[in-house]
Amino acid sequence: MIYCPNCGTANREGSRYCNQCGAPLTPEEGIKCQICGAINSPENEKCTNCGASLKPAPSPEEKPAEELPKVPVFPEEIILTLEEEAPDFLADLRAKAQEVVLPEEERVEEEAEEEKEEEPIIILEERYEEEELPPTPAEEKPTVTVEYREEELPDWLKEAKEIVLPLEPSPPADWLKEVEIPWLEEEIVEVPALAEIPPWLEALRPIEEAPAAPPPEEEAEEKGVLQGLKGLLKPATIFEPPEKIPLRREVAELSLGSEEIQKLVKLKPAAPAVKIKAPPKEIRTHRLIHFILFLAVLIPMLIGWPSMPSGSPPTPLGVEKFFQTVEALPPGSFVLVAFDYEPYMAGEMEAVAYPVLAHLKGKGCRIALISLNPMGPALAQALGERVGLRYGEEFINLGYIPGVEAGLRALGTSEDWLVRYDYLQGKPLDSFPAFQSIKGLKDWNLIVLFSGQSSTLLGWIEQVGSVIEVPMVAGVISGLKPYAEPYLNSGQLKGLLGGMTDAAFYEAVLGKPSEATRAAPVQAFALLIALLVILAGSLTRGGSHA
Amino acid sequence: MNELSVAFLLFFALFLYIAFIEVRIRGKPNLRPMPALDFLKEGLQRAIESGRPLHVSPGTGTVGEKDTAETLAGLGLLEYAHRQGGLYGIPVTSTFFHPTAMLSGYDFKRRFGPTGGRIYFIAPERGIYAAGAAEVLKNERPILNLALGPFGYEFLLLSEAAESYGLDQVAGATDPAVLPFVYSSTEHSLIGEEVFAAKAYLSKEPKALAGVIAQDVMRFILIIGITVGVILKTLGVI
Amino acid sequence: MLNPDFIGQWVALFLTLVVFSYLIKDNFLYRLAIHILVGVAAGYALLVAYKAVLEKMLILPLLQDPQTNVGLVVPLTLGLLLLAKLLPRMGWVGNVSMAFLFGVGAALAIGGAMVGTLWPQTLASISSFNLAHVGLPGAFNNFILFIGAISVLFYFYFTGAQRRKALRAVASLGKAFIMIAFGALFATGLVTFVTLLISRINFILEVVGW
Amino acid sequence: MRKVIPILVAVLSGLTVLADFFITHPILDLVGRTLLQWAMIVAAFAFVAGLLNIFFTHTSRVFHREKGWGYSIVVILAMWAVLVFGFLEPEGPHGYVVSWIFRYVQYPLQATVMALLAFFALSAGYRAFRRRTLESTIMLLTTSLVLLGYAAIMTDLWPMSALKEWILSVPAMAGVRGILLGVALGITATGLRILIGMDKPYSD
Repeated sequence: MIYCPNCGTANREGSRYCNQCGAPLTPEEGIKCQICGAINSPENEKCTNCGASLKPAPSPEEKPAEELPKVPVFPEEIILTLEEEAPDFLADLRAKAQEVVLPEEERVEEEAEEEKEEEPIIILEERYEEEELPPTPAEEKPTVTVEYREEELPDWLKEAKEIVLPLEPSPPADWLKEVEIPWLEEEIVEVPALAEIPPWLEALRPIEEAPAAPPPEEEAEEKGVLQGLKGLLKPATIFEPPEKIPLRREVAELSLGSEEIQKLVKLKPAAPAVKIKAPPKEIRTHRLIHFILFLAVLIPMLIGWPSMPSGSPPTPLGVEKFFQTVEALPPGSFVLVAFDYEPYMAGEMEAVAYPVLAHLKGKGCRIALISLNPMGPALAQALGERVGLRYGEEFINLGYIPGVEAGLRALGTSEDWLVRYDYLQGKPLDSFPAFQSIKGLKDWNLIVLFSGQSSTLLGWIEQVGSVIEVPMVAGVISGLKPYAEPYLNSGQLKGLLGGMTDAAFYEAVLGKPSEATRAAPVQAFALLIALLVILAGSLTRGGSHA
Repeated sequence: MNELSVAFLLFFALFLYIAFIEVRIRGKPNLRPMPALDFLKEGLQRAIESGRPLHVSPGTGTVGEKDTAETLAGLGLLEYAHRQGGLYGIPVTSTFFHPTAMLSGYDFKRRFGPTGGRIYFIAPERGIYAAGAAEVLKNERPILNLALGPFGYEFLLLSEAAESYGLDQVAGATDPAVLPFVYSSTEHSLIGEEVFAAKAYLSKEPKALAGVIAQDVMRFILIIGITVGVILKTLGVI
Repeated sequence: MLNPDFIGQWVALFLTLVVFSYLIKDNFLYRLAIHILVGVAAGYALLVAYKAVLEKMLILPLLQDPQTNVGLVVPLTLGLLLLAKLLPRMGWVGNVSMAFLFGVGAALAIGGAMVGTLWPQTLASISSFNLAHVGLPGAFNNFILFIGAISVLFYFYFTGAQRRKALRAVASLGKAFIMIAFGALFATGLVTFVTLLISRINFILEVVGW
Repeated sequence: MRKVIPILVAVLSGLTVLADFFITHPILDLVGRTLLQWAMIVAAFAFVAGLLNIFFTHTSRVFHREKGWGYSIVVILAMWAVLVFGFLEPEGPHGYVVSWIFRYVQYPLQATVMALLAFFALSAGYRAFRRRTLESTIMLLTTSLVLLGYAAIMTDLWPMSALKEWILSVPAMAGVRGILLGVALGITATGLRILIGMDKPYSD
C-alpha cells in the first residue's frame, strides 16, 4: 500500500499516481517547481500547480546512454514504430499554433481561392498532399522510405508547402513504380528492407525535408557505427521521455507569459485539475428536469386521463398500407411473425404487436411466432395467449434462432424449412395439422416483423427480404420510425407501424381500441411537457456545451 | 442486379488497390478536418500527463455477424489506443459487449504490451452492457471515454454516466436512430460513415487511407448514378 | 399467498424503485442492483450460448452421429484454438479462428449492405420530378428526397473535394438535412423512451394496486 | 505459415459466403450455410473465453482490494447462480429458477434502466439545444415540430400530426437515406479490405 501524499488515499503497491486525485505517488523522485515549489512527477515537463516549465532542455549528450538498450530487438517492433506517427503531437501542436495566426476557416478559403480554377472534383492525383520524395538511393526499399518521410514532416509544414508548391504532383521516380509490393507480403518484405539500410547511408539522408524537426541524424553520424544505428531507428526512440521533453519545452517557451496562446495550445494543468463532477448548478437543473418528466407521466396515470377526443387526424401512410396488406390476406393464410425486440422494449412493442395479432386472428390466419432473441419466444407466447389465439391451431411458437444474421441467412437461403420443432411442446411440426403444408420460407403469405432495434429489422430486410418474394411488414418502436421510412418508401416493407402512436391509429382503423389507445393521451401529455422543457433549455444562456 | 453488384464490388476492390498504391507513392491525401479526432489526440496528451487510464468501448456489436465492419472500426480505435498506451504508458481500460470482440482486445494487449488497464467483458445485452460499463467508469476513473462502433440507444446511458463524472468523450455511431443522441450528448462525435474513417485518420496507414479514398470514389459514382437516373426518369426515358 | 410469483412481483417492484433512485442520487443499492444485473445477464448469455449452440449444434450431433457430422470437427478445432487467445504467449494460435470470424462477418456485412441497402435505396432515390408523372406534391417531395440524399452523401466526402466553394455549399445543405433527420430521430427516440417509462410506471402502479 | 494461413482462411471463407449472396447454386448454398453455422459455433466458444475473463478479472479485483471490489463478488456470485441452476435444470435457460430470475430480476432491472433513457435524453436535449448554432437551431425546430405532432394526437389540431408525418417521411427520410447509403459504402469499404486481405485485424 502506498498512501497518497496529497489526499491520503491508499493505493495499490507500485502505483505511480493516486487513484483518487491523480497526484504522483513517488514524490521523492519528483522535481520541485522553481516558481511555486510544488512537487511534480519526473515525467512532467510543466508544473501541475502553476504550469511553469520544469526542466531546462537536456543537452543532446545527456540522452543517448539510457536509450541504448531500447533499440528494438524484434523486427515486429521496428515495423510497429515506423508506422507510428512519430512527431504527431508536435505536428498537432504546431498546427494549433498556426491557427492562432490564421484561423481554420480563412485558411481553407485561401486554399480554395488558389486552387479553385484547376481543381477537378474527382481525380485521384489531385487529392494528395504535395509531397516530393527525396531522391533516395536505389537499394532502399520504398515501404520504409514513404512511411519514414511521411512521419517526419509536420502537418503545418505540409500545409505551407501546399500553398507554395505548384499543383501538379511530381511524377514518382521510376524505381518506385517498379517495386510494387502486394500488401500480402508486406511484413515479410519490410523487415529485411529495414535491416538493409546501413547506418552511414541513413546518416546521408538529405535533411532539408524537415527543417523544423530536431535533426537527430547529425548526432548519429558523429558517434560511430552503433550510435548510427540508433539514428536509423529514430522513430522508435522519439517516444521515450527524454525525447519528449524538447517537444514540450518548445511549446512551453512559446506560451510563457502568454495566456492566450497557452489556452489555444490547450495545455491544461495536469491531473488534479481534471473536473470530477459536473458543476452543482448543472446537476440541480438536471434533477429538476427529471422530476418534471416523472410527474408529467405519473400524474395523468394517477388521475386518469380522458380518452382520445373525436378529432380524426389522417392515418399515417405506413399504417394505412400495413392495414391494407393484412386486410388483403385470404382466410387461412400462413403468417410468420418475428418477435425481435429485446425484452426491455416490450413496453412499447407489446402495444404495437397486440392490435396486429388481434387483426390476424380476426382474419383467420395461421400464425407462427419466431424470434432472434433467446427471450423472444417467452414474450411471444405470453402475448399470443393474451390475444386469445389457440395453440396448435391458430398459432405455434417456433422458438429462437441463434446467430442474428447468420441464422437469418440460413433461414432465407435454405430450400427447406429449418425449424422442425415447436418451442412449447418440442413436437415435430408435421404433427400440427394446421401447419403441415409449410415446407420452406417461401410458403408463408406474409412476414410480420416486430423489431426494437435497427440491427434485427435490417437483418430481416437484408438477409431474408432480398432473397425471397414474401411481402414483409414491420412494427417498430417510435424511435425507429424515421429509420424504417426509407425501406417503406423503397417498397422493401409493405407497411410500417412506428410505435405506440401508430398502433393507436391502427386500433382506430381496426375499430378495437386497446392498450395503445389508452396510453396515447398520457404519452402525448408527457411529450408536450418534454417539449416545453427542451424549449426552456434552448432559451437559457449556453452552458458547458455552448 | 447481381451482375451489377459483383461489378460494383470488383470496381471497389480495384479502386482500393489503386488508392493503396497511390497513397504509398504520394503519401497521405488531404483529408477533411475531423475535430473529434484532433480532440482525441489532445486527450491522449492529457492522459499521459495525468497517468489516468483511457476507457475504450468498441460498441455493442460482434465479430462474425453483420456488424463486423462497425465493430472493426471500434477495434481500430482500440488498437490505436493500445499502441499509444504501450508507448507512453497510458493505461487502456476496455469494456466489451461481445466476447468475440473481447478476444481482439487480448490481441492488442499481447501485441503492444500490457498497459496497466483491464479488459472487461460485461454482457451481451445492450442496456446491461452500458450500465456495466458505466460502473467500470466509476471504478477506474479514466480521463477520457472513447466510444466508437455499433451502438444502440444504450449509448446514452454510457455517455450520461461519463458526463456526470466529468469525463471528456469522443464518440461515434452508425445507427441513424442513435446518432442524434450521440450528437447531443457528447461534444465530439463522429457520425455515420466518419466512424469507418477514424482509423485511417489516426493511424495514417496506407491500407486504411486507401479505404477512405476508394469509398469517396464509389460515392462519386453513386452520386452520378443517382443524378443521371433521376434526369432520365424525369424525361421519361426509364 | 407466499408463492414464488408473488415474491417475484415484489422483488421486481423493489428493483424497479432502486433503479429509479439513481435519478435522485447514485447509491449503494443501485450499484448493487446493476452488478447483480451484469452477473445475471452474463451468466444467462453463456447458458444460452452453450445450450442453444454448442450443445445443440456441436456436441449432440458429434456424439449421436459422428460419421455424418465429421465436418463439425473443424469448428470444434477453431473454437478451441480461439480460447488460446487468452494466453499471453500462445495467443497467435487463435488467429486462424479470428480470421474465420472476420472473414465470414465481413462477407455478411458486405452482402447485406449491398443487397439490402445500397441497391434498393439507390433505386428508390431515382424518382421522377416530372409533374406529368407524379403531380406537384409528388414532384416536390421527390425533389427534396433527391437533394437531401445527394447532399448528405456529399457532406461525408473525406478527401479534399470540399475545398471548392460550390461543393462546400452542397455539403452544408447536407449538414442541414442531417440536422433535420437528427431532430426527427431525437423526437421519435424520446417518444420511445417516454413510452418505456410509462410502461414501467404502469407496472409499479399495477403491483401496488392503484 | 503463421501469417499466411489466417489470411487464406479469412479471404476464402469470406469470398465463399459473399459469392453465396450473388450466385444461386445448390453446392454453394450448402457450403455457405455450413460456413455460417460454423461461425456461430466458433463465436459460441468465445463465450467460454468471456466466462473466464469475468471470473479472472473480478477475482483479481477482489484480490487486490481495488475500488469497488465488493461489487465484483456480487457479479461473480450472480453469474454462477444462473450458470449452476441453468445446468442443474434440464431445460437450461427455460428452467424454472432461471426463468424466475429472468422474469423478476433481469427483466425489470433492464427495462427500468432503459426507461431511465427518457430522463437522460431529455437532459441531453436540454444541454444540446443551448448551442447557438444554425445546425442546432434546425435540429431544435424539427424536434419541436415532431414532438408537437405527437402531442397533438390528444387535440383537434390534426394538421400538426400530418405535418409530423410529412417531416418524418420526406425531409428526415432524405437525411436518413443519405446516412444509410454512406454507412453502406463505409461497410463495403471496410469489409472489402478484409476480403482482399488488405486489412488483417486478426493477424499479429
